[in-house]
Amino acid sequence: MNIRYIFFAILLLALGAGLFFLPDPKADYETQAENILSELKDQTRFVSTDEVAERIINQDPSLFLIDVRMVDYYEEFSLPGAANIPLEEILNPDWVDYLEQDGVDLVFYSNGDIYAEQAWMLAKRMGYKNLYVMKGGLNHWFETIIQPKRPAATASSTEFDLYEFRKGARQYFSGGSLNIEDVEAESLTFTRKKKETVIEGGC
Amino acid sequence: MKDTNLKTNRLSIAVLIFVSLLVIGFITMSKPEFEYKLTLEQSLEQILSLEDEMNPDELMEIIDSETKGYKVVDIRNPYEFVKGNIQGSKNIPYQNLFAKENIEFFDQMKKDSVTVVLCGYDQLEANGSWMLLQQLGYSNVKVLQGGYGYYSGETFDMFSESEIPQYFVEEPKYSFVEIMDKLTSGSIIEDEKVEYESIIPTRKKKETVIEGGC
Amino acid sequence: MGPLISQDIIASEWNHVIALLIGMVFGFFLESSGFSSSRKLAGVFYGYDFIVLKFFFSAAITVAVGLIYFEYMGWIDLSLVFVNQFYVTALIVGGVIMGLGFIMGGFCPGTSLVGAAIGKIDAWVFTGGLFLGIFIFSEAFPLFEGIYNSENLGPVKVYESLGIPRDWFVFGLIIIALGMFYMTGIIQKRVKKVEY
Amino acid sequence: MDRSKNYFNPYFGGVMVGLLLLATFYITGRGLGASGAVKNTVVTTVHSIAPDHAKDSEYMSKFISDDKHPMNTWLVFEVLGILAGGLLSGSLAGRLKWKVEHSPKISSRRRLIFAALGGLLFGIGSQLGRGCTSGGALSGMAVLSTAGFISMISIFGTAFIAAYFFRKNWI
Repeated sequence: MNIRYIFFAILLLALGAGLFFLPDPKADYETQAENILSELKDQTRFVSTDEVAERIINQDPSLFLIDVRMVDYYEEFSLPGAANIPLEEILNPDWVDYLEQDGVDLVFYSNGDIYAEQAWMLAKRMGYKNLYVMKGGLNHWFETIIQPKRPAATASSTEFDLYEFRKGARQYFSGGSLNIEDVEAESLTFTRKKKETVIEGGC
Repeated sequence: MKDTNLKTNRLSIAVLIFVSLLVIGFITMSKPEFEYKLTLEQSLEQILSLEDEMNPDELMEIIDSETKGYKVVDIRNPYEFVKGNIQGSKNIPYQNLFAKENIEFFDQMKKDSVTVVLCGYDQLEANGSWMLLQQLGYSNVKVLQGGYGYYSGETFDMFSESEIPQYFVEEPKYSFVEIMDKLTSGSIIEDEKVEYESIIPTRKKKETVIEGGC
Repeated sequence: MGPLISQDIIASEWNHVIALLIGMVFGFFLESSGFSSSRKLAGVFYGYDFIVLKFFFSAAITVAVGLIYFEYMGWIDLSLVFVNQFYVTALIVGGVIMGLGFIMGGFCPGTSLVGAAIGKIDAWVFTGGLFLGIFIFSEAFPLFEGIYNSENLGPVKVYESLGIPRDWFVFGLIIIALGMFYMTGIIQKRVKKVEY
Repeated sequence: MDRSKNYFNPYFGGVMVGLLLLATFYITGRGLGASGAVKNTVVTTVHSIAPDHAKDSEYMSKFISDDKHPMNTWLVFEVLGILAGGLLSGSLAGRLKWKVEHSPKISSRRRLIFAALGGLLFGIGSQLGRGCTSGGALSGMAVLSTAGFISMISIFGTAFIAAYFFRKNWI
């Protein structure tokens, strides 16, 4: 046996063992801090409650709401169609399918907007795309959409238009003309998907 | 060996090429300018611990008692900053957070173990900058809950009856379930001001179905 | 950062030149290592010559290890690299047919080409059969269509299918390959030499 | 010693082809292949002889498109390169010679019949399995795809099992 073969075998083993010392390959795809900062600079990550309401009402297929509050809160009340990814669990690989959707805008929301933005920051660093935060969160949702304040009589017509829209939206979300429960009934049962079961081109 | 050349000279050369390729790769590897010191997991743990969030009362005390070892950094734009700011604060608009002199400032603060309190108009405005600095290893950076708005009293609602401090923006201000119930049953007449009752979550059994997914 | 062509870093006019050059080097090493001889190839199944196994695994491991290091060094974006779709049934049935073809014909498409290049008539005939086979397949496609399209699991990676970390898998692969290399030496000594 | 039998150390060839394959992945994002080129040639040939027939054929029509994607003809050039490379290596080592290689126990005729049958099966199998030993198994294993490993195991596994029945052809 040639001594060099033994040397090569050891070298190969060393190269293989070296793989263990490489950091997680995902780390390479992390969005770098400079890039996140420049995303912070333009405020495009925020969407207003009105916009979210409008897109829900229009049943916009490119909207995907993610509730980052704890399960208890989510079960108590959540926006129609929202999935629940508690902030604590955002790094769990089970959620990859939710976070990695091409051409779908993922809107994080929480009661306020801090948790939602924290989820946004982490998901951003993980390299996911099309991420948004619902500004003001559910608290603001209730102040604007569910309990809109009548503008002062002197307010501009745009404000009245907005008020009319919000009243309509309130009607929608409280199940007035359209029964939300019926809409929801068609939807899928909530299952955590494992990555292995990805069917290509599903979404 | 009759048919196959079992000499290893050439093989050595091939292996050498492979190994030197890898070595060259390692030498020329470009490092990002700002390297994350916290992994995603550590970062998540750090934000969930809430340890690095400073509440405004605490800050007020620190400033009143002129406690050493704290520095307030206001990340709003200079215009807002000039209009009103926390006493003794330094203005670093977050757009310039990574400018060389600012990074040097944060380095210096860390070296001197001075606690930096980031403050925006609200907590949200400073949140991103705070998380970035934390992730880059500036563990001495805290964020001011409620931001300048609450601190200065601008966003303080003195009529609020809630017992939860107003700078806890993540607390539900209203009992969502109750309001929705009332709405659905039609007991809220249009434009009527709703009485917000105290927040005792009443658990409503609701089927957890979601729309979307795949 | 690679891959260069799919990111339009190399002008597409160079494609064919590159293809020709890569093919040439591939062909050169296939031929020089003895892949133009069907009896040498078939040796792996009877234990008198193991060039196929040695060549195949040393190449596969070099690339597998190399790609991971390249990815780490930022040279290549593995998400842009083509990963074969896993059509379970089609792959296994196709593999079985190919296996039969291999032991009967003594070549595989790549090696038959280098065999043909140096004038092996059996390699020419094999290549002819190959053309005919592909023609038959496309004519009789409706017959195969069910198998061809069934059970696509997508571009899955083997360590995902096995549910073990990638590094462990590659390390295990290296150990298995080294073990096989060692075994071939022992087997080759015991098996009766075949002159060809 | 006969110069024509002086082959490279297989490990050397393996590592060099490994490096080549790495370069191929780096440049093109996909591995090497051989059967794909043959398929392209078949489709093109049928298409030029009987265009309507090729378009009607459900399988072939998949590979006929008006846009000239670079990868469509890539493999064909690669295969031309393989031929040239093989010729170069063969001429350098003095292996260029018209001959039928077979076991002394069988006739040339039998060898050629089996070669044709083998080619035929390989042709069908490579289309069904979406790649042959170089494109499917080797390149597939290199990127650690499950398909590559399964393909390798089923090709070599079947050949091993069937080897007994064809031993006369080879030993």
